[in-house]
Amino acid sequence: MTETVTLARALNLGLRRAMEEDDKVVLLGEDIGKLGGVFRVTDTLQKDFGEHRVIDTPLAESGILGAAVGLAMRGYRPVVEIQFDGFVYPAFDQIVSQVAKMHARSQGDLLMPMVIRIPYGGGIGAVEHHSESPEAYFAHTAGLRVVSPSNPVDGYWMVQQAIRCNDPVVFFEPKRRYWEKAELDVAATPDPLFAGRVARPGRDVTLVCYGPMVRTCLDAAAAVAADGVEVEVIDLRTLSPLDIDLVCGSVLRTGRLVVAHEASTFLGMGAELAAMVTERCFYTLEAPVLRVGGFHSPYPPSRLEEHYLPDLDRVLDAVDRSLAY
Amino acid sequence: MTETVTLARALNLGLRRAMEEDDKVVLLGEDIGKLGGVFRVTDTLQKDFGEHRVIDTPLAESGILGAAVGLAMRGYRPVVEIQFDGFVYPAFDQIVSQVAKMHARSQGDLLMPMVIRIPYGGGIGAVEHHSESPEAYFAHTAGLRVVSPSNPVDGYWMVQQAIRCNDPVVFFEPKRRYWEKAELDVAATPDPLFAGRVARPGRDVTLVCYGPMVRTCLDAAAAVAADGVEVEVIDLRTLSPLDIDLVCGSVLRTGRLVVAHEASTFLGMGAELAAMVTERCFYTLEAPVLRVGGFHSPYPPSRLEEHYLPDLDRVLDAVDRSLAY
Amino acid sequence: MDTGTPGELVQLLTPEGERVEHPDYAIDLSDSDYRALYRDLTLVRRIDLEATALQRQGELGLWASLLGQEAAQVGSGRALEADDYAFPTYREHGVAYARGVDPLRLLALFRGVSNGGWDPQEKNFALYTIVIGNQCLHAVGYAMGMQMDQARAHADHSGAVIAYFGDGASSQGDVNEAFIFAASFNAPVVFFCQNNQWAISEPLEKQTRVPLYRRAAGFGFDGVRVDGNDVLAVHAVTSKHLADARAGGGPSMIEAFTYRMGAHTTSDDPSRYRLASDLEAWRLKDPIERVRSFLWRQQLADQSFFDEVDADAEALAIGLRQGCRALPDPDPDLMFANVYAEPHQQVEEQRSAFADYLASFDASLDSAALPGSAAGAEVRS
Amino acid sequence: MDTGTPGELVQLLTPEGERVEHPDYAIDLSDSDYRALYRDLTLVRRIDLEATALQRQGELGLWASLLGQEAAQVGSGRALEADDYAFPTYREHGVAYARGVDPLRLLALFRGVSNGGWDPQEKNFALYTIVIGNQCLHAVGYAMGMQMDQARAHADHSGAVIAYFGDGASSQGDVNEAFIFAASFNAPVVFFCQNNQWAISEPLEKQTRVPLYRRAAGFGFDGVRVDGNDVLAVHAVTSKHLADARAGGGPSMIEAFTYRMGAHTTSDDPSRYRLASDLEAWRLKDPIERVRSFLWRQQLADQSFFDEVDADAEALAIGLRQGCRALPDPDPDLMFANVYAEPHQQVEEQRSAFADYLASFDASLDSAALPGSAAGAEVRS
Ligand SMILES: Cc1ncc(C[n+]2csc(CCOP(=O)(O)OP(=O)(O)O)c2C)c(N)n1
Ligand SMILES: Cc1ncc(C[n+]2csc(CCOP(=O)(O)OP(=O)(O)O)c2C)c(N)n1
Ligand SMILES: [Mg+2]
Ligand SMILES: [Mg+2]
Repeated sequence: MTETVTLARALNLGLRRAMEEDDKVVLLGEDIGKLGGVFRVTDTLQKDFGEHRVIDTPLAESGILGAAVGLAMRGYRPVVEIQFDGFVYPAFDQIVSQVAKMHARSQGDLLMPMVIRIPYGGGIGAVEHHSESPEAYFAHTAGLRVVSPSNPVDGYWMVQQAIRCNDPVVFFEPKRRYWEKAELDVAATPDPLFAGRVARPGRDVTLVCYGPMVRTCLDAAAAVAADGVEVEVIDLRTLSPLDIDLVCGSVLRTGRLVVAHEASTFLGMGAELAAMVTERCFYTLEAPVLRVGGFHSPYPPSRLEEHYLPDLDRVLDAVDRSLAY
Repeated sequence: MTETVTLARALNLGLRRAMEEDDKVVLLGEDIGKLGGVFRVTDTLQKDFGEHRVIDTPLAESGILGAAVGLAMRGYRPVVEIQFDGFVYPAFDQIVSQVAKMHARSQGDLLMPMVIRIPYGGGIGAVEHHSESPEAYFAHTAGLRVVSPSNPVDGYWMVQQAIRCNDPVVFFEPKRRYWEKAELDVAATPDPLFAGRVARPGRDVTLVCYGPMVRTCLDAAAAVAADGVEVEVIDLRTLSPLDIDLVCGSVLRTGRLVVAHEASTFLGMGAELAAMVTERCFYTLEAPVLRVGGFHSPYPPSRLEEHYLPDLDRVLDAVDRSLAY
Repeated sequence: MDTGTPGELVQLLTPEGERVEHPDYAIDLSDSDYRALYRDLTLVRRIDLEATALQRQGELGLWASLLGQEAAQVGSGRALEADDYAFPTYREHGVAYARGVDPLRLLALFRGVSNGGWDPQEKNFALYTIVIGNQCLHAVGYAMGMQMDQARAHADHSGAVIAYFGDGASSQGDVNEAFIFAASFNAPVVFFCQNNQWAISEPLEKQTRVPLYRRAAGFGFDGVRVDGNDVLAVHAVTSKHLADARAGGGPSMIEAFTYRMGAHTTSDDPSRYRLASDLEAWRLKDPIERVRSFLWRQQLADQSFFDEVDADAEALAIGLRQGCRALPDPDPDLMFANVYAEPHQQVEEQRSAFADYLASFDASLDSAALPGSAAGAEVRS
Repeated sequence: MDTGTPGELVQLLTPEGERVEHPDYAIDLSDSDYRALYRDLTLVRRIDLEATALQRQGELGLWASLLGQEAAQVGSGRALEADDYAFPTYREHGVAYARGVDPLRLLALFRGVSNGGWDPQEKNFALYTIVIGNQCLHAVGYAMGMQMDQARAHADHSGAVIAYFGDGASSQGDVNEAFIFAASFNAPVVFFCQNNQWAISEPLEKQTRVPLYRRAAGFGFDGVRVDGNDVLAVHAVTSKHLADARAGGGPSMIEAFTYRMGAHTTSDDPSRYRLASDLEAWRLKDPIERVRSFLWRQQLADQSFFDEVDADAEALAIGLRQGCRALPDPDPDLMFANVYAEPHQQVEEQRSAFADYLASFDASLDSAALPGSAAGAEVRS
């Protein structure tokens, strides 16, 4: 019943199942057909579902998103692949002005059941524009939902749930985790899409993360466990909506919160979490919410990315600082 | 020496002076020539400086910003007008991928001394896409500077300072304040561009705001002064960089902070301020940082905007809640 | 600038109301069809004038007048079949009318009581799109969907889509990407450009130095320029191109050469950028007058017909006026109601917090203390 | 799909190395010019091969090979004058070479030691642009600036700009907006499209169903298709269009019809989407072979010349290899150094905090505890 799969493969299997279950699901993107996408997430799907359901488009992201809006109006459920994080910006206008607003402006008459898949984050030694973490732009945008799986099992289920969701979902795939493996049981019952999860329980400090940073944070928690420090790691899974009750529930027990993400901390998800949690747990917090994240600088050339990306040491540095309060 | 001017007129005078002082300053935008812009901020400038310095462009925002990048490389200082906040998104790619990164990726060889003027915010009864507050998108973007004047005097000076700045500056003009008046002394010495200002001193609670909300917050502070509540109003003026020392200095005195802006609070400037200030003033804060702002919804039809926009009552509600801790 | 030659312009009815023939485009309309078009044109103009008046009276925040473009809109709108779908800009009141959208619904957006106003799926007429160019891509996507449906149903025909845009819009990346997608997928879409010579204050030559319809050839499909003030020509040309699209002929582009007789919107002041006298030449090409002359000349209508149409127009205007004034302000809860189709925790929290906040005013002793009112502020302190 | 006719293709040197004439484009090159072009082509190919090898050896993270496109790049690059400015994509190594940019600098981006690599203003060669299409607008803006400078100086000539882009890029909004701006301002820019028939895995017909050069006419300027594997034709055509642009003739477009002989980049696996046999026809059109034949036939060069060029190529490759291996990793402080030209409080705070953080490791007893190293993590706990 279970199979060992990489995240890329899990997403592929999830897409396949979603396409089997609903023939209104169509995939659009650059190089997603014969090539199967530059990360092979759509591998074999065009062969099996045909060119009308796995559509290689002209090289224009605004065009892809705009066409997806029209397809959604015609009753399809478009799943769009943006080749890399840095190439979503040409489509920003269509996403922010049209995709996000269509349901509201039509007073509920139109649905935009669309998934925008974006491989994101750094750590793969790529050239510029291939390692960005633009999630805050989308989470700040009302009308969009934003989620990010951190592991193959979540990848498999979340992509299907996102496709079934009647709202547009920006689906951030942690590209440096595409090749990580896990056991997948396709007969299991998945967690709900718009909920976070305690990835590792602990009593001393809450460590919130998502996507590519979950592995790093779990490693960090494991590293300090021997010292007797119990870090509770929360995998957010969903950034909009934000499962703030889960986070606050944890913080009410630990009294401390560290948030880690690759994106620049300045106006990043950590800022919102700090603001919300501090408001809700003001008398419980024994330390200010500390943030570990990217610097306020463009993603550096890859030979510097190990410095830019929050690693185990930087996460633990923040954990230490939190505990020192 | 002094003249009573509206914000729109002050900006016009500021642009004029910048153009007189440096003939590399060129203006680009839609309808900025004969029409003088839909808000008349560039009124008479084309007549006086010619079509080569005040350039009506084809209707394409990415085109405008992309061309401005090339002009900057050629040694010009382009000042771009985006007609309304909601129309900057087609240019988002050029701004985020090119304008913001050019200096860094050229390792300092290229300058991008560009000003992107954007009338923003609501309150003028406009149709959709004409009342947005997209400042967080830009403030989150490393490589951009983001400022917003709240009054005619700042408008006059800040636009000139922004033009002189060697970095790209996104210049948010509070459109519902375009017609507010003040005395302008063009011989005065302006405050530095990248600094906030205490707009009204007070001891009990710090109220941080910028752009269109400054007037509202000053009114709110005046309204409760009779009750003996002293609100210190800080006009941020600059969102990136953020004059955090000014804010923290105030909070260290008041122990309380409320942040108000029109933009959605979810991942808005208030989130960053809450996170930063809580980290720096953890033992001083007597209440969590409270945020008043737009809801997590698209800007509503104008007949509802008075509910959407944080008004004096909603600001004071937050002030009360802060004081109640 | 190459402004094109008269020979490039498809015309079937001269400004003087004379029927002329064109080798490529014929019309097949009955006498009552001709009268119906005249009626449409007149009613549409009346709706537009009424809306402008309502804006002046403060009932609307804004209005974008179609004055001068009635033929382009009625001619193309009436060429659509029920299964076709139209994607308008913000000025296609005549197309909306032709699609059967209640004109009152059009006012909702401009009055500020809605960001939409009608159910797009009901009459296959999309919401107005204000961000220039965006809708052209939606149109192509929709057309791709029609094509997929057709393939799945093994049908030999599909519906067709019409995408409206302006001369200014032709400069937007989205519009050009729409051309590319349409050509690449051979989508059943007609790009209908109303070249009214102005994009707010910018004259056509800022956007192009050759006639816009020629853009099509470079993208691999047909383009044609039609006299946009000639409802017969517009109808004939649009009908043919839609039929081609439905039959699998792929995309094409129509440039309706017309003129924006009024201001860009009620907020605009054209005296700053164009001479009133520029309008003279175009006044002689009025889209309604020529049909009237034609009907007279050909004795297809008599005075009683014209009187009746005028009376209908007046009645429509009165209904519109009354309906507009009665349009209620939306409930504040609308801000939260349709942000998402499924519940979203942050929205729901804000929604209930705001409801509580509003309720706190109701509960207060002084019921004048309503949020948003200056009175409220004073009472409060 | 209309793939165009042979007559539409400007060619001056056949694949067999035979000189042919073209009514519109002549060449005016000396014998040593011919030899120099051969040398350029050979050296550029050698640079490219060496970079591919360096990537395989792990010295580069990625390489985008120009294999097959040498003539398009050398021919156009050598047509540029010193005052002209070139805006490349990420594949214009041959143009970079022609501009005098040290090939080693090109490797910096692909090795991951810089997001740039050279000072664009030094050789009037902009940084590589990875976001498809963006650079075409920069090119137009730069050309507008040249035009303004010219007007201010009352000069009768300006420099010209060349904007490189691919067949895939022709679908991007930015590229089409660049056409529009260039036409609107009559900017001195030559749009140079290297149609190598592929955008990663997508064949040309995904992007267009007519020859790309025809796109130009619809925007109001000239377009021409040239045999992109014919260095003489490319040189002649580009020289003429650049000269026109400098003299005030405005924009034009050149489609260099060529073929991407290698993978899209070293990360790509073309076997997934095209047959190896597809390359056969294009191998016969090799851009270098035909010049070699021509030089032989015309007795413009002898074996010693070819040997010498090969030796030069080899020496260049060796230098490149050594230089690449010696390229140092940048200092972490580079992350903060050029985010802004003037100090920015948040960056400065992060900069010093990070310096302190790094220093804390130096100060620690165990010097193996370096951040980013797994060892550091273990030692730490
Ligand atoms: C992306 C974008 N930029 C700017 C505007 C502001 N704007 C509204 S209408 C208009 C001119 C449109 O001209 P055209 O396409 O010719 O249509 P017309 O108004 O003449 O019908 C402009 C610039 C906008 N709505 N959207
Ligand atoms: C905006 C954007 N979208 C997607 C990509 C990913 N990508 C890199 S190269 C490429 C194909 C480009 O094809 P073409 O323009 O023909 O140039 P070529 O690579 O053939 O030289 C794509 C899709 C990108 N770099 N930028
Ligand atoms: Mg127009
Ligand atoms: Mg290509």
